[in-house]
Amino acid sequence: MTILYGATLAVIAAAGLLTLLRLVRGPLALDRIMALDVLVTMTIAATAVGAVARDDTTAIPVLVVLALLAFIGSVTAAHLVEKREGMR
Amino acid sequence: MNRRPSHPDRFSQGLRQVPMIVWLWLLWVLLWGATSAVVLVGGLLVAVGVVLLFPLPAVLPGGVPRPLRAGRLLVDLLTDLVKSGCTVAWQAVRHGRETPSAIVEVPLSVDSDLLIAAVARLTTMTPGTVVIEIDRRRKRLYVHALPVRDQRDIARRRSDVQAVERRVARAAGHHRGAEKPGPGPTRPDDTRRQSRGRES
Amino acid sequence: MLFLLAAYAAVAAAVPWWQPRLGRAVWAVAALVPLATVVWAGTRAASVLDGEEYRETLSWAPSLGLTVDLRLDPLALLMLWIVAGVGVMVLLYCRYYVEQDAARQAALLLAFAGAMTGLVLADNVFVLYVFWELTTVASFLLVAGRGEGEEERRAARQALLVTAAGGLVMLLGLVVLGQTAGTYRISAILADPPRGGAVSAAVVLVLIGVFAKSAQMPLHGWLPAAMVAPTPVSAYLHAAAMVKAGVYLVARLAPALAEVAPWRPMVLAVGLTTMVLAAWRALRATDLKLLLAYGTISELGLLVTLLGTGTRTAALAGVVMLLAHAAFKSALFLSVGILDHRAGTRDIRELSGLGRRMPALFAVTVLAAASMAGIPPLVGYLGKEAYFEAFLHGTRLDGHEQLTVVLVIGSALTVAYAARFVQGAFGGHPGEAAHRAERPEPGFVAPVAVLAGAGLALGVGYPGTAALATAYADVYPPGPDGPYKLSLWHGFTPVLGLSALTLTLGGLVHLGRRSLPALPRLPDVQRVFDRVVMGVGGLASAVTRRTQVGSLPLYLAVLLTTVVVVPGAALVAGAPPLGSPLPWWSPAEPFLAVVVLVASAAAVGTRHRLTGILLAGAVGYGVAGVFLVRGAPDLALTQFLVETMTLVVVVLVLRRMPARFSPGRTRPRVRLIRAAVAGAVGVFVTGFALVASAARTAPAISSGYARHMEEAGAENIVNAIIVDFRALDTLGEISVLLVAAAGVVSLVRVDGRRRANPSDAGQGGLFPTAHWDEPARTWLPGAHERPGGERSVLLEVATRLLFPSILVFSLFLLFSGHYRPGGGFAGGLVAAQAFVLRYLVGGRADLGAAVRVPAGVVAGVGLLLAAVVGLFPLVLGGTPLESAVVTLHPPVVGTVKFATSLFFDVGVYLLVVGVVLELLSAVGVSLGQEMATADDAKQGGPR
Amino acid sequence: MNMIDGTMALVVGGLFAIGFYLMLQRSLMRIVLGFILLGHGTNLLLLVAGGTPGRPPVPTGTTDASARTADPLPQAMALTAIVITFGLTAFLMALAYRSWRLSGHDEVHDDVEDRLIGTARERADAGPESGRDEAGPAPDRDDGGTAPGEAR
Amino acid sequence: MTGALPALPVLLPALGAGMSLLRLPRPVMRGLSIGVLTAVVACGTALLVLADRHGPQALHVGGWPAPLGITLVADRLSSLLLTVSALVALAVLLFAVGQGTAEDRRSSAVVFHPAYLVLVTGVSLAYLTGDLFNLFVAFEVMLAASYVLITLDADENRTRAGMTYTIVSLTSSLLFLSLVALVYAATGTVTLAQLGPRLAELPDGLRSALALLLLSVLGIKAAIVPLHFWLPDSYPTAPAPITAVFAALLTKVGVYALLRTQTLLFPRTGVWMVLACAAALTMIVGILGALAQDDLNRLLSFTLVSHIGFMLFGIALFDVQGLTGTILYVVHHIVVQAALFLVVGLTVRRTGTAALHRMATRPRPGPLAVTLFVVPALSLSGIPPLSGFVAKLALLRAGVAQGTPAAYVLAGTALLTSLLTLSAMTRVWMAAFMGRPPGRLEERPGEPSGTGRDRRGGTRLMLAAAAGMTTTGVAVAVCAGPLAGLGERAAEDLLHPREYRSAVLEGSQR
Amino acid sequence: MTTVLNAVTAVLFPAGAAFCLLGALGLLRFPDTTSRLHAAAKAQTLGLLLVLVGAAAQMPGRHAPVLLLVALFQLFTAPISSQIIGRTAYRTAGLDRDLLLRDELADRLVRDGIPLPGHDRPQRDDDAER
Repeated sequence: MTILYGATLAVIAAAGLLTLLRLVRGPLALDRIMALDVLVTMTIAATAVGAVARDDTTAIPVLVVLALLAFIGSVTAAHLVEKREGMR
Repeated sequence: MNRRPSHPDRFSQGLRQVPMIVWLWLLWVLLWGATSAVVLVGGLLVAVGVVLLFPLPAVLPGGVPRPLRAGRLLVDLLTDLVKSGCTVAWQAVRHGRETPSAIVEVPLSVDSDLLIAAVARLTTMTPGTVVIEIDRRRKRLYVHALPVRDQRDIARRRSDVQAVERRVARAAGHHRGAEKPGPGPTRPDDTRRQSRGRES
Repeated sequence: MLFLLAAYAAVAAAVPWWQPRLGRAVWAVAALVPLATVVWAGTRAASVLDGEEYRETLSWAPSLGLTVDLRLDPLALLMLWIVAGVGVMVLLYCRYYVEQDAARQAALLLAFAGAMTGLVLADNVFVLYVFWELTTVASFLLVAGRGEGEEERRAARQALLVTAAGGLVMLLGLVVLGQTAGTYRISAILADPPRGGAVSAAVVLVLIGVFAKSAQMPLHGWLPAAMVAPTPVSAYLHAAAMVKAGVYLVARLAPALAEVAPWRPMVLAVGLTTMVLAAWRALRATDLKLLLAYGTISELGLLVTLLGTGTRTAALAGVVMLLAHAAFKSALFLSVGILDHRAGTRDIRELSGLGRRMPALFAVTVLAAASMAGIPPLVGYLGKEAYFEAFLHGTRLDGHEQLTVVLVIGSALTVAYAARFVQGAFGGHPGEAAHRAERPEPGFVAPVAVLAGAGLALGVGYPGTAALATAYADVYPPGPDGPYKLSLWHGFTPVLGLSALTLTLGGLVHLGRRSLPALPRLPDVQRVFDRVVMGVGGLASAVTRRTQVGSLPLYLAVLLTTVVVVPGAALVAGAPPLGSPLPWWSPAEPFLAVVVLVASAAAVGTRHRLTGILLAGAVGYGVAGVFLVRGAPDLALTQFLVETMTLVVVVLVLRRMPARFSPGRTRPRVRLIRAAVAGAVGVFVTGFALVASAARTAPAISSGYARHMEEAGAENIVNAIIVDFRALDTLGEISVLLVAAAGVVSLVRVDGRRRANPSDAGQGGLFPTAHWDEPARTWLPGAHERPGGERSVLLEVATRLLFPSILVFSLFLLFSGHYRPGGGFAGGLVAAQAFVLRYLVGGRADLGAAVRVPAGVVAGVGLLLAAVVGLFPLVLGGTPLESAVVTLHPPVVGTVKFATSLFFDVGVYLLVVGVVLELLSAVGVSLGQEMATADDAKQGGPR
Repeated sequence: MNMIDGTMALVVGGLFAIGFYLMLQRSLMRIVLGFILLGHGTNLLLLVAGGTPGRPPVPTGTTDASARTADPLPQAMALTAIVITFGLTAFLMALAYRSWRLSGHDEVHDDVEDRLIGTARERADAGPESGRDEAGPAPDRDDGGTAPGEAR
Repeated sequence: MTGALPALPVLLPALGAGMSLLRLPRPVMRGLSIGVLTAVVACGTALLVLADRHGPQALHVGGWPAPLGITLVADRLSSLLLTVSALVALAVLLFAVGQGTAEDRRSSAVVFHPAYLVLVTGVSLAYLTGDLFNLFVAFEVMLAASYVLITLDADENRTRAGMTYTIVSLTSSLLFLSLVALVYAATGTVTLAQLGPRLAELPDGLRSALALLLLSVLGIKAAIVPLHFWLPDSYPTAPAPITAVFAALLTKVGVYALLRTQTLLFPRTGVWMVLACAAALTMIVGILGALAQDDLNRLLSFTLVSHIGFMLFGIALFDVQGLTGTILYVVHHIVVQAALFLVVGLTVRRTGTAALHRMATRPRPGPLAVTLFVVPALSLSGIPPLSGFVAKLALLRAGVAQGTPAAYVLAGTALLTSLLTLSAMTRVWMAAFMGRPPGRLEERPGEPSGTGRDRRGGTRLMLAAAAGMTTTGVAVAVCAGPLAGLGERAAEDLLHPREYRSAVLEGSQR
Repeated sequence: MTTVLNAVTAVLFPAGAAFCLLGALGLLRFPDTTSRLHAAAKAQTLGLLLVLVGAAAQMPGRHAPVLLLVALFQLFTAPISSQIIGRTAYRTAGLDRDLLLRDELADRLVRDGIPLPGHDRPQRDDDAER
C-alpha cells in the first residue's frame, strides 16, 4: 500500500507543479485565482492521502476548513477583479 | 421587490427552521465522531443556539422532497461527474489549445431561487459546461460549453442542462411548470428596468 | 552651614513672591542673608583661624561619592567673607540700580550667592562641582536676562558653554583624582595626596576647568563678552565671586598637587601670560567695563599664579590679593555702574568731567583704583609687596628671576590701566563740557565706598589681614628665610624698589599711551570660539545630512547589513560546525519548497497588486503544507485560515486602490545592492539556522508538557500550551490583534466627518448583465439593500445554507481544541469567515443584521473575558491564569469534564471574531463611504 | 542531532532573501508582500529550526507509541506569531490605503525634513526675522569678531 | 495575594483595554484609564518594595513551573523601571486628556484609550517577563499599540513617518522572532533563567553570534547608531503626548531588554568593545544630529538617540558600577525626556510652530513653561544637581574605575556629548523661550477657542502633568542616594543572577 | 472487509490522482480563462472526490463520515467559485471571443439593444512579458 500512497502523492505533486506554473504565468488575475483554488483542492487531496498513509487523523479539521472556506477567498478576489474592470 | 418572509406565529416559524437544526445537529455529531450524551446534548444546544442567535429566513423546498429521486439525482450527478471529468481531461490532452467552445442560452422552467441555484450548480459540474451568467427574472442560464463543434452540439447541451433541471425539480418534488419554457424575448418594461439598473 | 545654604535657597525662591509687596525693599531683605553669613562667619572666625574646623555632613548619594560634606577652614572663611560681603554690598547697590525684573534679578543673585557659599564650603569634590555648575547656570541666567537682546543671549551662551565645557573636563579630572585617592573628600585628598600618572592627567583636566572658569587665556573670551550683563552682575559674578571659583580651587588643591608634574608649569605659564596680555588688552579698551573686565582677567592670572605656585609666601600674597581684588574690583565695577546709570554711557570717549559732578564717587573710585595699582597703604600694595617677595626670595623655582620680571611688567601695566580708568571715567577732555549727569544718591554710592574703604582698612589694618592669610598659607612650609610676615613697611628692600618701579613704569605708560607704538594685534579668542561653534554646527549638518537621509530603503539596507555583518562576522570567525543536515525530512518537502520558492520569486516580479497577494497566498499554502508534513496540524489549520483571511482583508482594501503599483524607476546598481543585501540575509539565516540546530545538546523543555496533560485537562498539547501553559503569550497576542484592528479602523477613516453613504457601492459602469442575478426572495436579511449588480442568487442561497454550518463548525473547533487541532483561534477565524461570507454576499446591511452588537464591543468582551479569566483565580486564592479541571454531573448528560481554560479560549474566540468584524466594518464601510472621493481622486488625482 | 534539514534551511533562507528584497522597495504594496513572505519565513524557521519533526503532538487516534512526537512548543510559538503577523499585515495594508488616499500613491518617500537639514539652519541664520540666536555666527560677524564695545 | 502582584501590571491594563472598547461614555473611559494606570503604579511600587526586601518576586503564571509556563519576575531592576514607566505613562495620559488632540473626536478616543492601555500592557510585560518568547510578544504588544498611536488621525506627512516607523519596527520584530527560533534551536528552551547555562555550553562562535544578533535586534528598538535612523524621522511627527510616551518608554524597554538579556544570557567580563563603539557612535552621531536640527521635536528626538549612548556606555563596561550608572540613567532619562517632550508640546501649541527659526516671531510661553523646560533641559545636559548629573556621574565613575583606554574614551565622549547637549538645549532655550514678550499660554492663535473653561482646564491639566514630570525628575535627583543604592543592588543582581535563577526555577522539580 | 476496502482505495487513489493531473494539464493547456475553468471545476473536483472516498475507506469508522462531509462541502462550494469566476471572466473579457463558436449571451444583449462595453483584449497582469 505504501507504494500506492507514494505514487498517488507523487502524481498529485506533479499536478500541483503544473498548477503552480499556471499560477505564476497568469496571465489574468482570474487565472491565478483559479489556480490557487485548484492548488487548495490538491492540498486537500494530498492531505487526505497523507493522512491515510501516516495513519493520522489530526489533519481532518484542516480538510474541513479547506473544503468549506477556501472558496471565500476566491470569490472575494473575483469580486475585486470584476469591480476593478467594471470601473474602468 | 423582494418578498419578505411572512410572520406567522413564532411556533410555526420555529418549525420551519427544524430541518436546518437537524442538519446542524447531524453535522456536530459527525464532526465529533462520537455519540455520547454530552455530544448529543451539546450538539442540540449548539444547533438551536446558532439558529436562534443568527436568525435567517427558513429554507424550504417548494414541495416535498423525494428521497428516491434525490438518490437518483446523486447517482446521475456522480456519473455526470465522471463523464465530464473524462471529457475535459481528454480535451485537455488531445486538443488543448484548439478546444472550441460556445456560450449557450438555456431557458429554464423552474421559478425558485433554490432550484435555479441547484441547477446552475449541477450544470457547472456536468461535462463541459460552466454557467457564465444567470438571469434569474427570466429564468435563463448562459452556459459556456466545451467542446462545441457545431450547432447540433449547442442544442444538445441545451437539452442536457434542461434534463438536469427536470431531475432536480423532481427530486425536490417540484412539478409545477416543469415543462413550461421561460418567457420569450425581452419585454419593453424589462428593458427599462435593466437600463435603470445600469444607471443606478 | 547647611542652614545657610537652605536660607539662600529659601529666600531666593521666596523673593519673587515677596517682591510685589516689598518693592525696592526686597533688596534689603535679600541682603540680610549674606549679611547673616558674614556675621555667622565672624562668630566662627576666631576658632577657625586657630586651626579648628567646622564640619557638617548631609548624606545624598554616598554610594556615588556624593555626600554633602561642608567644612569651614581659613580659606573657606576668607572666601565666605568675600562672597557674602561683596554680596551684601551688591544687593544693596541693586536697590538703586535695578529698574526692572527686580524679583528675578534678586532671586538669581541670591541663588548665586548661595551657590558660591556652597562652593567654598564644600569638602567633597562632587559637591564642589555641583555648586560650581550652579554658579555657571546662575551666570548664564543673569547675563542673558530676559534674553531680549541678541548680544546678551550670545554672551550668555558663550559664558555658559565655555565654563561648562571646562567644568565637564574638570569633573572628569575630579573623578580621576578621587578614584586615585580613594576618596572624594577634599580634606582627605589634601591630607594624603595621591601620586601617579593618573593624577597628572587629573591635574591637567582640573586645571583646564579652572582656567575656563577663571577666564584664563586662551579660554577668557567669554568674560569680556559677558560684560553685557547688568553692572552689579558683572561686579559680583565676573569680578568678585564667580571667577574666583577657579582661583579658589587652585588655592584649595595646590597644597596637595603643586608638586605633581604639570601643575606648576601650567599654572605659571597660563597665569602669567594671562596677566600680561590681558592687562595689555585693558589698556586698549575704551569701554570702562571692558577695561575692568580685562583687568579682572589679568588679576585672575596673577591670582592663579600666586595661589598655584605652592609656596608659603606666594600663597600668602595670593590670599591678600584675593581679598584686595574682590574689594577694589567690585567697587570699580559698581562705580562704573553708577556712571553708566546716570550718564547713559560708559565709553571713555564720551565721558568727561564727571569727577566734578560726582566728587564722592570720584573719591571712592580713586581709592579703589589706587588699591588696584598697589599704592600704599592700601591692601593692593600689601599684596604686591608679598608677591614680589615670593618670587624674588621666597621660592626656589627655576627661573624665578624671569618670573619676577614678568610680574613687574604685569604690575606696571596694571598701574597703567588703573590710571587710564580713573582718567577716562572722571577726567575731563579739554574743551568739552562736563557730561550732563545726575548726581547719585548717597545710598547708591555707599556700597562702593564701603568696598573701597575695605581696601584701605585691610591695608592699614594689616595684622588682621595677615592673621587671615597666614592661617591658610601655613599649610606650606615656610620659605628659606623663615615665614614671611605681611607688613606695610619692610624697610628698603629690593621689593620696595620693584613696587616703585611698577608705579613709575605704569605712570609712564599711561602718560605716553598716545605715542605707544601700534603693537601687534593680539590673538582674538572671540573669533576662535565662533569658529569652533560654527565648525561644530557645520560638522553636525554634514554628518546628519550624510547619515539621516530620510530614505527608508536605505535605512533598512543599513540595518540589515549591520544585522548580518556583526553577528555574521562572529559566526564566521567562530566557525562552529554546520552539522550534517539531512537533505529533507519528508519527500513532500522538496515539492513544497518548490511551490514556496517559485511563488515567492514570482511575487517579486509582479507589479499587479492582486497577483502579488495571490502569489503570497500560494506561499502561505505551501508553508501550511510544510506544517502539515512536519506534524503541526494546528499550525496548518491556522495558517490556512489566516491565509484566506489575509486575502480577504487585503482584497477589500485593494478594491479602492489602483490595480498596479507604480514600478518606481530604480537604477540597476541600487537594485543590485538591494538584492545583495537581501541575499546576504538569506544566506546568513540559512547558515545560522543550520549551525544553531546542529549545536543543540540539551533536550527541549517541551518534553515536560506531555506529563502534565492530565493536570491541564487537555489532550492537544499545542492547544494546552496556548491556553494554559503559556496563556500569557496568547493574551499578548490577542492584544496585538485587538489593537491592530483598532488601528485599521482609525487608518481607513481618512475623513471621519463624512456622512455615511447609504449604499455600499454606488458606482456606475457595472456590466449590463450584472443585475440579472438578483434572487427573487430574501435569503439574507440585509442583502436587498445592495444594488442589483452586487448580488448573485447562487451565492446568496449558498451563503444561507453554509452560514450556520460554518458557525457550528467553528464552535466545534473551539470546543474540541483541547483534544484535537482547533481551539479558540481557529474557531474564531472560522466563525469570522462565516461573517466575511455574509458581508461579501449580503453586504454591510446583512452583516449588521447578522451581528447586532458593535464589532468593537465583541472584541472588547473577548479581551475582557480573557483578562477576567486570568484574574479570577485570584479570588479563589490561586495564581493568575491558572486553570482547573472541573467535573460536573448535570442530569441527562452524565459527566462533563472540562478545563476552565476553555473560558480563556472562548475569550480568544470572541476576540478574533470581533477583530475580524471590526476589520470588515472598517475596511468595508469606510471604503464604501469614501468611494465618491476616491473616484474624484482617480480622475483628477496624480494617478 | 540535526533538526533542520537542508531543504527547509534553503526555503527559510530563500523566503528571507526574497522577503527582504521586497521590503527594501519603496512601494508599500511590495513591502506588505515582503512582510507576508518574511512572516512565513520566520514562522517556518521557528517550527523547523526549533522543533523535532514527528507525529503531531495531538492524540492521533492510533496506538503507534514508538513514533516520535513533534516538539509542541515551537508550534505554539509559531501559532502566536502567525496571528500577530496577520494583525500587522492588516494594519500595514490599511496604512498603504491611507497613504494612497492622502497622497495619491503608496510609496514611502524620503523624509522631507531630513532633506532640509542644514538649509533650515542657514535659513535661520540668515533670516531677517529670526534673531541671530544660532550657534553659528552670522556671516557679518566674521569680519568683526571683536568683543562688544572694544575699540577696533 | 502579594504572590500574584507581578501579574497585575499586565492583566489590569489588558482588562482596561477590553473594557474601554465597550462604548463607555468619555469621562468613564478617562477615569478607567487613569484608574488602571494608577493601579499599575501602585503595583509597581509594591513590587519594588518587595523585591528590594525579599529578592526577586517570581510568579509562575497559571501555576506552571518555569520551563513549562511563563514566569513573571519582578526583581529590583524590573520593578523599578516598571514603576517609573507607569508613572510617566500616567502623567502623559493626563497630559493627553488635557490636550485633547488625541481624543478630540469620539472616534479617535475609541482607539486612543485601548491602544494606550495595550501599550502599557506591553511595556509592563516586557519588564516583567522571564521568558524570551514572551518578551517578543511583549514587544509586539507594545509596538502594535505604538503603530496605532503614531498614525492616529495622521495626515500625509505623519502617515509617511508612520510607515518608516512601522516598517523598521516590523523588521526588527521579524529578526527578533528569528532570534528566538535560533536560540530555541540551539538550546531547547526559552526561559531566560535556563538559557544562561545552556548557552554557555554552546560553541563560542555560535554563542557570540547569538549575543550580537540579540544586540543588533534590540539595538533597533533601542535606536543604537547605526540602527537609529527611523527614530528621528518618525517620533517627532506624532502629537506631543504620544511622542513623549514613546520617547520615555519604548527605547528604554529596548535598553532594559538589552540589559536583562545580555547579563543573564551572555555574562562576560571586561569592556564589551562592540557595544562600547556603538555607545560612542550613538552619543556623537545623535547629538550632532540634534545640533543640525531646526525642528524642536526632531532635535529632542536626536538627543534621545544620543542619550541612549549613555545607557550603552554603562552596559559596555559590564561591571556593577557601569550597570548602576545605566540603571540610574534609564530612570533619569525616562522622566526627563518625557517632561521635555511634554513641555515642548505645550510650547509648540503656544507658538504654533515647531521650527526654531520661526519661533522668534511668535509669542513666547510664560515663565512657568520656561521653568518647566529649563529644569529638564539642564537635567538632560547633566547640569548638577539635577538627575542627569547624578546618572552621568555614576557612569563617569564607572568608566574611570574601570580605567581601560576604551572606558576613558567613552567617558570623554560622554562629556563631550553633555556639552553639546547643553549647547543644543541653550539654543532651544534662546530661540523658543527668550527674546520676545511673553504671551499667555492658554490662548493659541488661529485655533478655535472652544469652550473657554474646558480649554483652560485642559491647559491646566497639561501644565500639571508637565510639572509633575519635572518634579519627578527633581525627586529622582533628591532621592539619588536611595536610588543609587537600589541601582547598585540591582546591578549586583544582574551580574550575579543566582537569586533570579533560583526564584524562577525553584518549582521546576514539580 | 479490509481487502475490499483496500481494493477500493487501490482503485480510487490512482484514479483520483490521475484526474488531478489531467485537470492540471487542462488548466495549463486550455487557451482561455473560461476554458481553463472547466478543467479547474470538474477534473479537479472529481479527482478530489475519488481520493476522499478512497481515503474514507481506509479511515477508522468515526472519521470516515467526516471525509465524506469534506467531499460534500467540496461539491457544494466548488461550483460557487467556478460560477463567480466564470461570470467575472465573461464580464471582464476574460475569455477569448475568437474561440467561441457562438455567443448567445452576446446575441441576447444585442437583441436587447445593450451594447457590450468596450471588450477589447483583456488587460494582462503579467509583467514577465515586458
